Order: sequence, then C-alpha cells, then structure tokens
Amino acid sequence: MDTLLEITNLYTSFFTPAGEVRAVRDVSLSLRRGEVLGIVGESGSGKSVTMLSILRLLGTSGRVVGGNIRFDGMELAEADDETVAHLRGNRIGMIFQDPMTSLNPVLSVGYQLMEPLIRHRGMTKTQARERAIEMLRHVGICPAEKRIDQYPHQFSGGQRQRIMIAMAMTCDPALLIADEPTTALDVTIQAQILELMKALQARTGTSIILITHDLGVIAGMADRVVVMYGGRIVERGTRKDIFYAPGHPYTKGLLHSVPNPDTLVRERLVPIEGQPPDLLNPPPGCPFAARCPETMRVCMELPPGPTSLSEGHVATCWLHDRRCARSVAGGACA
Amino acid sequence: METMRSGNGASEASLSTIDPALFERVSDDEKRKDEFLRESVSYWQDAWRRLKADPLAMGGLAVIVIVVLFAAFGPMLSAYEYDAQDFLVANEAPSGTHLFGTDMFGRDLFVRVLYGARISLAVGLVASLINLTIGVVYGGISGYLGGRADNVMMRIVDAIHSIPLMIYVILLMVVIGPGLKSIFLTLGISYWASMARIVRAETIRIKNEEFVLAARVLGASLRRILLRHLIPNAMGPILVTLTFSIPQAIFVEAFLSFIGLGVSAPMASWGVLTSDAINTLAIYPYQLFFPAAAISVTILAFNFLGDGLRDALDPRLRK
Amino acid sequence: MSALLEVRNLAMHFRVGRHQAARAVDGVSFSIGRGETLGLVGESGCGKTTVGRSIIRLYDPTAGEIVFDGTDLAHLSQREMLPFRRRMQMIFQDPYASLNPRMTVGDIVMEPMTIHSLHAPRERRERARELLRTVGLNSEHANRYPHEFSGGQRQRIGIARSLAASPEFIVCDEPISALDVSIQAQIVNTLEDLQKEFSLTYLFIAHDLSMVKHISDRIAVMYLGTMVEIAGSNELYTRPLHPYTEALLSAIPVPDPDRADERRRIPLEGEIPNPINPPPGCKFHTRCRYAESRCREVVPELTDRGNGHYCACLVK
Amino acid sequence: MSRYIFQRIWTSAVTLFVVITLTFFLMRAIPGGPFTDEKAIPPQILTKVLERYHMNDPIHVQYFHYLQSLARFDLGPSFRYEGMSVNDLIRNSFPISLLIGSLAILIALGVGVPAGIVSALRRGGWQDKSAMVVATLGITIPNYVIATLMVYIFAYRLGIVTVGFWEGISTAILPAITLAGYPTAFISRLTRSSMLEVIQQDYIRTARSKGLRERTVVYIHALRNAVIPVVTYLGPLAAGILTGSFVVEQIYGVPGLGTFFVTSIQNRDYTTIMGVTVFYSALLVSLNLVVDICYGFIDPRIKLGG
Repeated sequence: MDTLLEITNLYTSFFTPAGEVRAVRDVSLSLRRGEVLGIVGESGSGKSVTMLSILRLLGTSGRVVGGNIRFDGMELAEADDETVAHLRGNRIGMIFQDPMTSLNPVLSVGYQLMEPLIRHRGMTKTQARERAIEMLRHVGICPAEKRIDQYPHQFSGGQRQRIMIAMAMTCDPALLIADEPTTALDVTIQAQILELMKALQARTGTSIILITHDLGVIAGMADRVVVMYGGRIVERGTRKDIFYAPGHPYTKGLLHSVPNPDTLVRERLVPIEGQPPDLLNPPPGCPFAARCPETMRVCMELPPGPTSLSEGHVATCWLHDRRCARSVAGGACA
Repeated sequence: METMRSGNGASEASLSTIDPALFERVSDDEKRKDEFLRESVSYWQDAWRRLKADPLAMGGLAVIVIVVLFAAFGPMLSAYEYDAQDFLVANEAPSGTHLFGTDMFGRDLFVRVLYGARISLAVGLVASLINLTIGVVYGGISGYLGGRADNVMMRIVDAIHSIPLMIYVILLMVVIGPGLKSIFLTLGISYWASMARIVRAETIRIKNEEFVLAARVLGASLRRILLRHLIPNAMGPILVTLTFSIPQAIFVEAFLSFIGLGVSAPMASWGVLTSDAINTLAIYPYQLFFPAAAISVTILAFNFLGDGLRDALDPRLRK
Repeated sequence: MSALLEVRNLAMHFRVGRHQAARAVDGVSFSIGRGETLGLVGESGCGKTTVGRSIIRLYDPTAGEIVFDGTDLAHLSQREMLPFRRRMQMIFQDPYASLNPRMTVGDIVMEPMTIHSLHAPRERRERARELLRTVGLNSEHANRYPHEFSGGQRQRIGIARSLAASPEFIVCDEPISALDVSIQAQIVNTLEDLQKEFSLTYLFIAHDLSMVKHISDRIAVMYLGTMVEIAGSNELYTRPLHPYTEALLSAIPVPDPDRADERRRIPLEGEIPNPINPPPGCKFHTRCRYAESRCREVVPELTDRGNGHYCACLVK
Repeated sequence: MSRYIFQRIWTSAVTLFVVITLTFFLMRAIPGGPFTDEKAIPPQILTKVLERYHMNDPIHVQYFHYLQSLARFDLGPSFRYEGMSVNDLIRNSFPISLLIGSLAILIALGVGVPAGIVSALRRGGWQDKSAMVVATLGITIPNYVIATLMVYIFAYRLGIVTVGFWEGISTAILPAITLAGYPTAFISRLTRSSMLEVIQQDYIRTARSKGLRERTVVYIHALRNAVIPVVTYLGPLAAGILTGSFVVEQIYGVPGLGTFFVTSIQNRDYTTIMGVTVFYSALLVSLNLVVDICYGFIDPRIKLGG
C-alpha cells in the first residue's frame, strides 16, 4: 500500500523558562494515500504538536528533538527550512481550530486566498483571482465574485472556516491537516463543514489527518484512528478496532465516559478519574498510569512498547505484554 | 505499513531484567501520591519572584531606594546649606570639599542636587497619590457604571487627553503663578486622565469576567465587588501605570522649572539647576552634568522598574 | 411535581447602538419542577445563556415573569433579591474565568457564607473544607490558588462555591463545554450525585445534546430567542417534532462507526439570522425545509402535542 | 465609514469648544487682570487699553466676542508686541516649527519602526538588547538635557554649527534630531511590543502554514497589524513634538512658535498665550481627527463598527 506520510519515533519539546515541556514522545504513525486518519486525544495529549512538527510551525520555543518524518519520499526532519516552506500550503494544507482568529483581519479574503497560488504556482494575480473565486464557490460562499473582496470580519464563523478550507485546498495538496476544524463551531455548522470536507476529499482524493477530541466526529469521518495521551500514542487501529475492540484502558475509558444517546434508561457514566499528567515532569512510565484502573507497578516505572493485537491494530500497554498474567497472549484477564 | 512487533517493553535488552513482581496491581493511593509537588504561591509572591530575577528592575529599585535615602538624610549630613552663598568659592570644579563643585554663587551643588531630589520625589509622590485617588476612582466608577454615565465621563477624559498635559500645566501655572504648591495643584487638576482610562478599561474587562458575575449571583454588595474582586485584579496595571507616571511628573516639574514656571531660586530643583547651568555651559559643563545625570538616572530607574513590573505582572506569562 | 420555577413570556432585549435592539430572548415560557433537571439547548446566539442569566437576575428582564417558589423575581430590586440569591445559584462555563485569581480556594468557597452571614465565622472554614471534600477535592486544597488546579478541579471548586449557601436551584451554564471529554463525565456524575444528596433543581444549559439528554429529565430547545420545542428527554430524542430539533439531533456526531455510516443527516443550510433583525413569522422559516408561505407571516405558538410534548411549528 | 468620520468630527468640535471655553475663563480668572503687574500703568491709559480689548464688558459679552473673532480665525492683538496680531506672530514663526516638527516625525518613524521590527524579530539577541537600551535612554533623558548637550558638543566643542541664527533647513537638523529622541525611542518600543504580540496570533501561523516567505509573513501579515498602535500614537506624537519644541527651539535659538510661546509666557503676554494655546489645540484636535480617520482605513474592522 502506498504510504504518503510516515512518522517514526518523533520527539518534540518546548523549551520554556520553567523547563522542557516534553509535548510529544516517541510517536510513530503512518498515513496512506487517499485515507482519512483521525487523531483523538484531549488537550495536552500532543496531537496538534505532532502535526505542527511536520510543518515546522512550532514557534520559537518548540523543537523536534528526535525522530524521522517521511513525506512522499522526502525526509523532512533533515530538510532545510525552504524545502519545508514549499510543502506548506502547496503539498500540505492545514486548517486550524478557531476560524475567528485564523484569518488576518486587515487583509481581504481574496488576497489571503491568492497568496499560496502566487507563491507556489507562480500564477499571475488575474489567474490566482479566478482560481480563488472558483475555490470560494466550491466551499459554498456565494456570490463568490462579490465576497472575495470582503474582509474576514464580514463573515460568520462557519463561513470563515470554509474560507480556511478553500485556502488550504487551493493548491490541490496531497495532504490536508485539519486541527480541530469544528471544535469552535455549533453542531449544525460542524455537520456542514464535515460534509464539505468529505465532498472535497471525494473529488480530489486528498489524504486527510483529522485532529479532534470528539469521538463522534472521528466515528463518522476516519478510516483509521490514532489515540494519543500525555504526549504518547496509546493505541492505533481501524475505526472499528478502536470503537468496537479497544485495546488500551484509556480508549476504553474515553468510550465509556460519553453517554450513549440511544439508551432510554439513564445509565451512570463511567468517568476516567484523576487529572492528566504534567508534561513538565512527565511520569517515567505509562502517561496514563496514574488514572488507569488496571495500573501495575511496571506501568509507573517503564514506558510500555507497542503490541500488535491484530493486523494494523496496535496498543501501547503493559497489559498486552506476554509476561503479564492478564495479557491476551498470557491468557485469562483478571 | 505496520511494523509487527510483539510485546516488547522498554527495549529488548531490558526484557530479562524486568522483575515479574512489577506486574502486580498497585493501589489507588500509590498511583496518585505525587499530586502537588510544587508549593503554593500567590500572585504577588510569584510576581515578586519574577521581579527579583530581572536585574534591570532590581537595579532600578536599588537606585530609587538610594535616591530616597539620600534625599531624606543627605542634606543633614552635609556641611553646607543649599542656599548658603560664598562668593569666594564660586564656580569651583568638583573636589573633595565640594563633591559636585559649586555654582556661580558659590553654593554647594551636591547639597542642591540632594534638595532637588527632595522636590522631585515630593512631586512624584503627589502625582502618584493623585493618580491613585482621582484616577483610580474616576476610572473605576466610569467603567463599572457603564452606559451613559461612562460615556459622559470618558468624553471629559478624551477632551483632557487630546490636548497635551503640558499645555494645561503651562496655562494653569500662568494663572496660578509659579511655585511648588502650584505645581502640586496643577498636577492634581490634570494628571489623572491616563490612569482613569487604564482603570476604566481594566474595570470593564474584569466586571464581565465570570468570577464577578459569580459574586453578583451570590448577592455581594458593590463595596465587596470593588474591594475584593475588581481592585485586586486591576492592581497589576495600576501599579505599572503608577511607576511610569512618577518619572513623568518629575520630568514635568523639571521642565516647568526650566522654563521659569516652577520652583524659583534659591530653592533648588533639578530643573532649576539645569536651567541655571545652561548659561555657563561653555565654561562650566559640570554644573549641567550633575543635575542632568540625577534626573536621567532617577527617571531611568523608575522606567526599568516599571518595565520589570509590567513583565512580572503580565498574566499571559503565568502558567 | 410542583413547579419550583415558572418563567412566563420572558423577554430580554439588549440595546445595540442608539436605535436598535438585539432580541436575545423574545417571549420564552417554561417551568421546572422541584428536583427536576431541565436541559436548555440551542446553538450559540440562541439566547439560552441570556435566559439563565435573566432568571438569576444578572440582567433586568425587558418583560415577563420569573416566578420562583411563588414570588415574581422579574422586577425585584437587587436588595429584595438578596434572600433569593441564597436559594438560587449558578455554575459557570469557563473554569478559568469564574474563580477570582487573587483569592484562595478556601476564601472563594467561604464567600457565599460571608455574604449571607451563614454559620459562625469560625465554622465557615471547616464547612468550606467539608464542601471541597463533597465535590471530590482534598480539603488541604483550601489554602491554594485557583491557577494551581486543572480545569476539572476548578470546575469542582465552582460547584463547591455554588453549594456553600445551600441553594435549592442551580443554573448550570454550560458547565462542561470547556472541559476535556474524560473530565466531563466526572463533573456530570458529581452534579448528579449532588442533586440526589441535596435534592437540587437544575436548569442545565448546554449545546452538547448527548450530554444534555443524559442529565436532563426534560429538554427545551431554543432558536433565535424563542422556544421551539419542550419534551421529556427520551421523547424529544426519539420523536422530535420541530424541524429545527430534527436537524439539530441529526447533526450530533455519534461515537459509533456503524451508526455514523447508516445515519441520514438532515441538512440545515445557512446560518442563524441576526437577532437585531430577526425574520418575521416563524424565525426558523429561512432555514426550514418544510417552510410554507404562512410561516413567513404567522408566529407559531408552543402547543401541547400530548405526553407533555410542546412544539411551536405551524407545519408539523 | 462616513458615519464614523462624522462622529469623529463632531467629538473633535466639542473638544475644541471645551478647550476654548476653558482657556478663556482661565485667562480671565487671573487675579487683578493682565495689566496689573510690576509696571504701573497710568489709569487713563489703562482704561483706554481695557476698552480696546473689550475688557470692561460683562464677561459673557467678552466670551461671545471672543468666539465671534475665533470664528473669523482672528486670535486678536498681542499685548506686548505693539501693532502685531497673534495671527501675524503665528504666521511668521509657525512654518519654522512645522519644518522642524515634520523632520522630527519623519526621523521618529523612519528610525523607530524599523528598530522596533528588528528587535522584535531578534528578540533577546544583541540587536534587540542594544536597541532597547538606547530606546530606554531616549525615553529617560529629558530633551532639554539632550539639546544642551548637543549644543555643547556641536557648537562649543566642535564648532560645526552656530546657535542663534536661523539659516533654513541646515539649522533645523539638530533641533529635529533632538526632538525626535523621545518619540523614536517610544515608537521603537511600541512597535516591538506590538510586533511581538501580533507574531503570536493565529493568523500568523496560518500565513506560515501557507508556506509564504518569512519576508511576506513579517512585512505583509504581521506589520500591517502591528502598525495600528503606532498609527494611533501619531496624535500624541505630534503633541509631544509640539511641547518638546518649546524648550528645544529656545536652546537652539530657533525663532519658531515654541520659542515664541515660552517668551510670551515669561512676558505674561496673555492674549498671545491664549491665542497660541487655542491654535495648538485646534492643530492637535485636527491631527487626532486625521489619525483616527487613517486608522479607519488601515483597520477594515472599524468601518462596520462606525
């Protein structure tokens, strides 16, 4: 199968006055062409940082400290800044969480849409403008000819997110990274945006990495899912693996802590107790150890390695280690 | 492509070293033992800690303390009076007997600079009192009331603000006449507009914060909301504005004395001293140097302290 | 179930500029029984938060009645409100903004007791520590400052504060929307436990329908300042009548791949109109797929559809 | 947009009116009136003078008179310069001040904005640290001290320039540099902090995510937003330059409006003080107005709010 993006053993840290914040530790994942990969995790799980690491958008304090990133046959971790800059907006498009702050308030929407075309495609202003109008139409902003000259504050949140999508997709990228694209939007608008992304993907065949904390969004969109917690990947697999046969206690916990809308009896939710770990002093073992219902001594001391549960379904948990009495390999679960 | 790896721990090498006992369950208490490792710090403790780490700000603070001490006790320790004239020693260069030299009347410049410090600090003190009382109260009320009252009150501040302070001051000084008291009065009338603006902006920001709504839902009185919720949370910007307003006031006084509207002879303020020195600049440049350096160093110290405070109190820097 | 709170034709208009008014809430009626949880849902800008804040009298309502335990609160002065402030409380959305950063957690939780002079001053501290334990925190936390806590813990502090004056009724204004998924369930469970323990009545405002359905006995749906539908939560979920509710429900993402695949979404095109210039007639007609010409003219009333199900629609 | 401009014009007019009224009554409040000072004036002359200046009319009549003449842009005669009107005096001296002031503003913007951008982009680097130390010094040292030092160095020590003779633009340079000191320092600090704030905004990350050149990100996306506070500072900047010119012109011996104003203060030339104050206020209020309107063009969000 054709792999578009492969990240291996990625480590990313932010260097703050208070110390090194180890935001991403030992993350490996791969994305096939034309596929939608969902990354789920709560705030601070490292899901956004992993993606920003690919594009080197970590700001001044963030740095990739280890690992490899291979995109379409190119090694990005060692590439120079200019090479990476040429991928951004061109081969890799990105959209962000808050459409209200993600567009430049003093530049017209048309100008912002035309920029990547002029930069990466060498288009003239007239060509770029034509293409920008076409893109606006594709994302459902009408009348496009008129609205292209307006400024971001003249659009609603949902419309701005559409403009962001148009901007990210305008150079026909091979990969679209959507970082919580609907979190700031209402459900009905969220549904519109997700629908739009699906339609665009069906037309262009772009691969999508969809970052979200909402399991519902993932269930409807992703082919495969990666679950992150405390800067590490805890589980990955197809969306059916993750939803119907979760292998990591965190994934199970997440699924139990959202109500099932179909039950007519009120069942008590099963929350994950405790608080997420402090990444300034990350626990030496599994990041979930302090909140896990199954914690063993080893979980608190050594980070678990990935265990393959079935083809393509991998959990990073000591429970699956063959030495664990309760592991799948070792037989019965306690 | 999935790499198939089965159940390895931290690494294959350490495989054999893992003790089977490690695979025992641990109790909940053991899991969460290290919840709060850091000690509890309040906002002010934290700000002070950060201020201490800023060498420029601490340097500024040290200079201010030294200037205050010298202004308070210096003249008592000196052998000379600030207005004692002695033509035998007129225009003497700095030496062991006259640290900063003497002026055209043979007055000791060191003592005169110290007296100037007294005046400057007094002006700074008055300015900050005015800012704290009129500026904070006016801005606070305007911001809290909102609506029409706020509109009217702020139009007045706008009017004051759109004409430079100095023009009012000059106008008022012309009317009232020169002197220290007039300077105080003038500052009192005109010197609170920017503080009022800042406090108003802060009040408007804070009064819509949910914790103030929470206090209102609890039935807290206006007094309680102001004293417990609004003012403590606006203290940071107020303090920073204050540190910057003091050197400005010192500068206004020096400027007024310089153009002959402020303190007059034989009183000595830094403005008077620099103004006097200009006439003899070509021959006795040191007479300008000392008072000019005194103003600059003091204002610099307040500015460094203000910058440091602004960084130390900036909520965005807190994690 | 006797009604603890009854809201009749509540309206709250905000002045915008000199001659315009935003009709944030425009004639809303509902009631909440003792010990009941009423969920209030709708998208941003529908006026649900304004309803909550008007009930608790953070705003002076433009019109209507707010009858709490037999007394109309809508036109009481702030002084007259004081005894009711002890009996009704609010939990806020943003756990970072709802706690005064300059006060210790103990002082925050003690504040309601101080304001209403409850308990002897010496007992208040002990009671604050007890409240912190009640909401699942450590009583040692009383001497710490809010910024030292995580979002979920802060929300618990806010809950402890709202309980300090032993209220009967609590407006929960989106108390979980700012929290991580794994923490939301903790807070919802805590709220449910407290409701049982102290026989509380909740108005639970949220935009997350699945969580609202979980916690509420009945659900009220708002659109652009008006109430479009009220029903028992299972009834509303399984048999939505109003086209807006129908679309809203179909837009909720389901955390189940098979069901997500087979689900048919009812598209809702366009965005919420501006409350300064709401459309005439049924306010939803601009986005409604069933809209007829009369919907542009006639304002629909909430009508009883049986089984405690009310809906304001001319067509359905 | 037009509503916004109209509103700003209206508030400016009100402000100006308040200032004029305030000035008028303040000057009338001087104890004993403007003619009772050190030199005794014979009573009959005094009466004549008072009559000529309408000083015997009831105060509201005088006020009305004053407003009338102001409406004709007539600031009245000078008390001390016989036969000269305040208008003449302003006409003669203001162009000189205007030249120096404009030069100073150009220097302040031309040096301050680039310095601020460089220190923001090299935050913590030597460029940043040196620029900020210089900027803090510029803010701290009073301009009359800078002026005297420059006079001392360039006139007395080096003998490059002469002081006290106005020879056009060449003599304007030193005063302009002196006047530019504080605003340059202030603008560079303002630009720096505003740039640092803007560079952290989400839309800058968006611009980077589009693969734009760093140049484009900084000069198109960041700078456009970062200069907004600098534009709003242009009003106060003009005011600062104006008041600064009072003493700087005097020290350099430039026959500008500043020198003239200080002299009239020292001479207690009340009609002139009043006239110049009103002139300054009108100037500043209109400058503020222009700045606000420019602001409306730079920041598209204003149009809607207006």
